[in-house]
Amino acid sequence: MSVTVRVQSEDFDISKEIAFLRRDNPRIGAIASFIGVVRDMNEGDSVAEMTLEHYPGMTEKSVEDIITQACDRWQVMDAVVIHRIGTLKPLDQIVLVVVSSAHRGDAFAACEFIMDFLKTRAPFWKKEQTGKGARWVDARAADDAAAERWQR
Amino acid sequence: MSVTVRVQSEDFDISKEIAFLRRDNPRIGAIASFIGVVRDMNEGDSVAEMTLEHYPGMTEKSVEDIITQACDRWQVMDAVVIHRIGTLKPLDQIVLVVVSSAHRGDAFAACEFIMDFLKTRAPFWKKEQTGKGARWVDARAADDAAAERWQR
Amino acid sequence: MANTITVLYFARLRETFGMASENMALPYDVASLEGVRATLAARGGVWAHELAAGRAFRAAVNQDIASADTAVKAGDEVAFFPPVTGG
Amino acid sequence: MANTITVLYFARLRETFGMASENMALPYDVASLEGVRATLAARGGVWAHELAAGRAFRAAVNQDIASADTAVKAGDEVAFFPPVTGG
Repeated sequence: MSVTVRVQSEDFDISKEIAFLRRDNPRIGAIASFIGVVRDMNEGDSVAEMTLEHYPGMTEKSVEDIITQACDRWQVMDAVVIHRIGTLKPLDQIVLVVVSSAHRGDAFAACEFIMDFLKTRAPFWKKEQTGKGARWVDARAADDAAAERWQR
Repeated sequence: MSVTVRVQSEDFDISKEIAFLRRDNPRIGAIASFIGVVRDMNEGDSVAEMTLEHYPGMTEKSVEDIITQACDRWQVMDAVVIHRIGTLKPLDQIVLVVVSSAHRGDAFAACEFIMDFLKTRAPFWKKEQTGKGARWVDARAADDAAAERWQR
Repeated sequence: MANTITVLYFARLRETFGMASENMALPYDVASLEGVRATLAARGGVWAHELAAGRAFRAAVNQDIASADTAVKAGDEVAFFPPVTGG
Repeated sequence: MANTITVLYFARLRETFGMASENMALPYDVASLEGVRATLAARGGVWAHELAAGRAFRAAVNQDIASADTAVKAGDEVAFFPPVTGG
């Protein structure tokens, strides 16, 4: 089992990350992944660019905690989480989550769980440059709801 | 909205398929994907290789039907399904499903739904070469259960 | 051809029957998938065994998953196959 | 340093307070996150406003999400920040 957490300003390539995670392990049958992308609109306003701030140290720790929780709940072979920081523009990739497992149900559930908890627990903050000026993005109630449904 | 369904013996590259699906569309915020991989063990026996047979014509039609159902239930921007046929070995990629959406909940749900229905509705059959000889893979009750939970 | 249907077999059924497809004359009293199944099963042997009413096979008419009461008419493409195992 | 804690501010709070971090003397009667919050809020102005008990801020002690009753001792790293919005 391998867990990789990276916070970086550089872009990433999902094919390379999946190849690294698979490392010719023939027990992997399923790989679920998620990419978050910067959209050109948010809350009805056009977004020119955004800056991602984070809490160094706590970020890596909190994401590793999230992955550990996922591994306690599902059969996870490997997990990769990459989150970008700094200035990003529409169409840029923000976040990548990849989970491998023997079976697809575990891979899908763990991947979505990690994303939902990353959205509500990992210390990242977005500041958008919009047509109306700069603004910090507000936390979304929908994200809290998405994380909470795993408690049921 | 674009829907791509391909049945092919060639391998695929997830990065290329995602780039094609995104086509610089700045409304996409979320891309969920799944890769199925040949394992070296099944039902306790080592698998040397497998052959995938399909029903040409019906395959494409049934996968398009599955995607249409997903689009009726969730906000799907684009979907790509690639399923390989012919002879595959452990570590080979078998199937790729990629779904893009504005938001991650829709992308995850539609991607998993498509995979679950593809496993139970799309006319593909696997024949494995194992240490005990060749055998047709039996349909799994777990796959039927996975598809049925979407009816609830 | 006017009075025939195409019948396709896949995977284990293709191997067991020793054929991938055939053109079959549609008996005058057969108008449903169940009628086609019964006609084939009446051949006896592996046909009777694999297409027994309680067996776990699947069927399609004109490339749509079909059930026993699905209508079948001359010119249709009917397929019999095991439960699918792709993905 | 023996009697101080490091306090970090992020995102909107960092901008509003005009500082990213400070070394704060830990008052002798403060042993919890709530005590740290109250000490900072007692500065008045934006501090009182942003760290009012009912406001939607979050806090961490030694890089773990913390609640009002989480213990704080000299040498700890305490952070205040808005609800997270990454991913």
